[in-house]
Amino acid sequence: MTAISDRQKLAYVAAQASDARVNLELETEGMILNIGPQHPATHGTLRIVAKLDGEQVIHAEPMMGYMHRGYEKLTEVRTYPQVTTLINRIDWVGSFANEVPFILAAEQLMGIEAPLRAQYIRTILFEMGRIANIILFLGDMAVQLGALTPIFYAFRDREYVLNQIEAVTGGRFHPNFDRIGGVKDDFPKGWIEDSLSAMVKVREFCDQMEDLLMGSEIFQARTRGVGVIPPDVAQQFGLSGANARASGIDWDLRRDSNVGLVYGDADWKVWTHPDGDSFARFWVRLQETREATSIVDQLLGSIKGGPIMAKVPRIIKVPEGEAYVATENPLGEMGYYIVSKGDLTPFRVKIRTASFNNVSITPWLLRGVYVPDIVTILGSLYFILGDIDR
Amino acid sequence: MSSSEDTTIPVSESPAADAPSEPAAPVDDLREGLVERLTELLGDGVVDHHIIPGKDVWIRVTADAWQHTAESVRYTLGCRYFGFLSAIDWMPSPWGRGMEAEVDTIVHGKEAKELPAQTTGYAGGDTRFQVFARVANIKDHFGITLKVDAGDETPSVPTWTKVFAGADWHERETWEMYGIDFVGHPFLRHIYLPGDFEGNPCRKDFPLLARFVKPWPGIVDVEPLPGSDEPGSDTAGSDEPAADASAPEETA
Amino acid sequence: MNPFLALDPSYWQVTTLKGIMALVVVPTGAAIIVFVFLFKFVSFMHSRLGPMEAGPHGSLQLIAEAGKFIQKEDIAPDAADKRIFKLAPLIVMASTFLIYVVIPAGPNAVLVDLPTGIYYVLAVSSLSVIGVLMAGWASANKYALLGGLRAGGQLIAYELPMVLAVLGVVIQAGTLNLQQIVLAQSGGEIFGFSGLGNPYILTQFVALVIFMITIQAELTQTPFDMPVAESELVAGYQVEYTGVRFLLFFLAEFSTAFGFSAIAATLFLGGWAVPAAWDIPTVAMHFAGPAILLGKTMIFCLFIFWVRFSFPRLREDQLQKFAWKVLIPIALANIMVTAVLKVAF
Amino acid sequence: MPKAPKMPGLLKGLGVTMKTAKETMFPDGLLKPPSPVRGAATIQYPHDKEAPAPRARGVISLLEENCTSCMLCARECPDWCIYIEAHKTMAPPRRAGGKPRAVNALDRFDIDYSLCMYCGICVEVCPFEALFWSPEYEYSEMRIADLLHDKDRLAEWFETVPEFEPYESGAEVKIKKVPKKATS
Repeated sequence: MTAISDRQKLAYVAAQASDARVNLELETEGMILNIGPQHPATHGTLRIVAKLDGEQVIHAEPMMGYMHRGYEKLTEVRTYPQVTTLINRIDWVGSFANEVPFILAAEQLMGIEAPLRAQYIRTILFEMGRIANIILFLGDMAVQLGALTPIFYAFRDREYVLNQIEAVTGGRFHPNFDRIGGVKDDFPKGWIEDSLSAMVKVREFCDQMEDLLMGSEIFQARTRGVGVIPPDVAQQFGLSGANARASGIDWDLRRDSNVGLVYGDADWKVWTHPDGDSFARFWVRLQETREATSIVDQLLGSIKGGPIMAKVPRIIKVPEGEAYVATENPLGEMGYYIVSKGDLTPFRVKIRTASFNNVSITPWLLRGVYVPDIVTILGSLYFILGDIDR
Repeated sequence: MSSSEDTTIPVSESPAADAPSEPAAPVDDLREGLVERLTELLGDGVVDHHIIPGKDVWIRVTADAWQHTAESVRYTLGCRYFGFLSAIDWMPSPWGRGMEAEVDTIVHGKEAKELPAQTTGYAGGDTRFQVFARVANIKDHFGITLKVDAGDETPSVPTWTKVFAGADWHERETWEMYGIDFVGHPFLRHIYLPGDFEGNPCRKDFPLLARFVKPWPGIVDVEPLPGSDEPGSDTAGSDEPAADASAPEETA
Repeated sequence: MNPFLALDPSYWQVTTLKGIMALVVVPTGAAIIVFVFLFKFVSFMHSRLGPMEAGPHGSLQLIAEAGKFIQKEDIAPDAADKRIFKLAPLIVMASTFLIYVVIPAGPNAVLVDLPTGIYYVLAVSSLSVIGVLMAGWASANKYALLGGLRAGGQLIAYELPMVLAVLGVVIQAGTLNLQQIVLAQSGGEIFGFSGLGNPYILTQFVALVIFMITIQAELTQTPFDMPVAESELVAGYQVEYTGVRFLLFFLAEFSTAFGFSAIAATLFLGGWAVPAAWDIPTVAMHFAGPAILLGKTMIFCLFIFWVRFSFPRLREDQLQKFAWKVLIPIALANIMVTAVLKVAF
Repeated sequence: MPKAPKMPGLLKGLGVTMKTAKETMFPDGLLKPPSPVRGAATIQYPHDKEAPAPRARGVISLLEENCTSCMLCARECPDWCIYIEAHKTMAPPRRAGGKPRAVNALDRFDIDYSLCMYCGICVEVCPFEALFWSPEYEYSEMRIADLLHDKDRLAEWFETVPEFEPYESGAEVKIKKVPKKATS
């Protein structure tokens, strides 16, 4: 850990020094570089205002809100079943995972539990959403670093997973499949077999990524030691998911939280990496994708027959109360804090998205790095704009 | 290559995996202990608390003790993980779901509903605005929701940024959406909205314009059969679907 | 200049012919590699098909692209230094044309047979730096400026190892003239065996690797494409260009790639010639030479694009370190070893 | 279990891309003639079309005779994109000798696909099986106003509605039937 903090200190000192250089010695102002909102590195419309000394960043401040849709307000005028279709759009590449914590929170308030088969289906689709999401990250990270090929492989192999999600939910990106008390429908015939072969494809993709990208010395030169987040800082900023685990924080809500998903029935492990740099974040995510395929395989093998809906009233009114349920989404901890007044609609929904917290560390993290490292760090933090802006 | 073996824990041995399977005991020692410990540290600062055994705990503190609370939970209770910080406007919405809009009242002659009285949730509350935050202890696997009353007209609470650096953006968002001032925050400025935006959109009395620009299409205005004097149906969205195909509005 | 097939053209005829040749060869070279590699081969590496609609298997796509660029409005930013902004792509293009002047494609098929041919090539190829810097500065855009400065630093840093790598070949051949270097390889022998001639890829493999790395950098291709890095600087110094001027940059990039591959083929694979021991009559070589050169050039082009689409990009400081701390020492060592062996044998 | 990561270097990366190029160009092996059209993962869209899954939510189709204009779909729609107008009329009795029934005749049933979020709530809440999902997806328009499909257009889609699929073993859900006429 000493190496990390030394490096961080050096980066900080360098940033201070270049600031002083610009302001005092040269009596100039430094160059303000607007990265975004229309910039290929920002996966959407994030804008980063960076003050530069040459290529070194003195200060960087993300500006967002270009895609703010006001979900917290919109949910207050929608009934519970209508909310799920809305919150699909928060993290749009792993969207089934968005529905689950909301539904679980509502179920917790109503005091009902989904049948076991529904929980299995939820968990399987949850992990498939994770795979589809992280595959995109693996390819996208390469594009940020200038390698074009991996993103094509990512889109090619993500298709296998998306096809499976579409075959069962009817939607590729916005499943709207989770219901209070269960799931909407059961698997169609032959789906389990197709999914198993899709998982094989995903594992092949992971191998390809390892050979093509992670093993590449250039990739390592670009990512190792770049954007180091010490564990304590990560916790202060509320980093979650793979970003926290890459800093050596052994914290995974799939294992550590008591929500109604059946991760306990599969044999898997939580991957962590002690380095906390961009490479570690990439590494952890790659391992997680493999782990997720293994979870899907095991759950598909052990799923039992049964009903998929618990008994719920036709008109869903959630009793008065408050509940916070968070799950380990592809991007990190996503939680819904629901305040209900016993109406058809929630009284207040606080949406705790992973990316918002993950990106809030950037002003701290981008001090003293070079311009190309901004792209590396943002890529490795992996945010989805809809997840920041909600 | 860094090792992954030494840092991972198999699922089956995880202490938290067993926690939910325990029957929800009426007394939750862990969370009772937390409240007790915090009361010791803050004294009168802790106003109220609510515990759902085995699941969650809500603690309400006074605004004066808010910053001290952050320090206590972080350094003493080990909640080093900052979840989120936000606020609630407890005022009942005067607009509802935007369906009982003018159109309905004009067409059907209904009177505007009277607003229910303002109520608050777990751990109580005295003012219209309440700031709440969630922190977690990731070693012992528990989370705490902390609440503080912020006031009615010009709500303000002390900032948390000195304790949790990550609270910066959350406080900016809360300030912008609810107009709650965070005393001591380094620079409260707009985070999502344009810099010249006026108003606090998440307050309940801020209208959601999308619901006013067009009438709700769910209003039943089937022309009655000539000769029948059946009145028009009402517009509540909570109707049970008609069981008989021939007369859907009888129950509507 | 020897008469070609017993003709005796006058000076102006020859000059006109050469001019036309240059105007035809440069865009054709770019077109060939853009279609074969950028459109098709790279698509196959991505398991897709590339353009398929224009012409059979998309072979006329390039004409459509060129037509598209020509139709577009020629925009210069308001704050730009307009004269320099408009001049910059022409300078880059000129540098490309000048490279082609000395590349021999047959016993007589060379535009100007300079006695210091390779020296000339290395000199004119750095002209493009000026064009790039002009483009970067005159665009009045911060991204373009950063890109231009990066390009300047990078092209200068890689000029040196390139020269040093070529020196190994020059020492072994004993001449700076490209035609003589070709003949030296074709007539050479390896330990008394002359069936393959002596392509310098065998003896100067280290120099070849360094040369290929440096032309990758010189052409600003991945992993050294920081000046145009699309994910950081959007398109670097090209960011403000549209229409024909962008097309010129595009054309210059790929015809330079083609030109440099041809030079690499000339220096390391024996150029247009086949081993002298095969006894092909010179008349046949007049026709076969360009084809052989094209074939060898394509091998190097393949490598350029293969590497370009397989690797991520380095950072600017890492690139400079790599040039000064790795490539130059190795190139110097290569020269010393070559010189010692040259004297010894 | 996943393998421990290995460090193969740049050459391995070159190998991956070249292998993919080979597989794309020669899907049958190097000795057979190249056939990139089959080797590529992509398809040439307007010429070949990928068949979406039968459950795919492409477009909503309306079976008009089942609709009683009960407005449930319009009310449950999260973004208010279904417009229904109806009038009362007398229908002939179900059985001979019965009383004529008062029914709702549909005047207007429009779905504005420029607003629709494809959530499927309307299909789900319909108590009379009048709405169905069809996997058709080719109905983009040059003008946004043309995305408002009226009831005739929606009824046309009904032809494309596939039968519901059978379920995987272990499922206890009943397979529904699409009420297609025997003639169609």
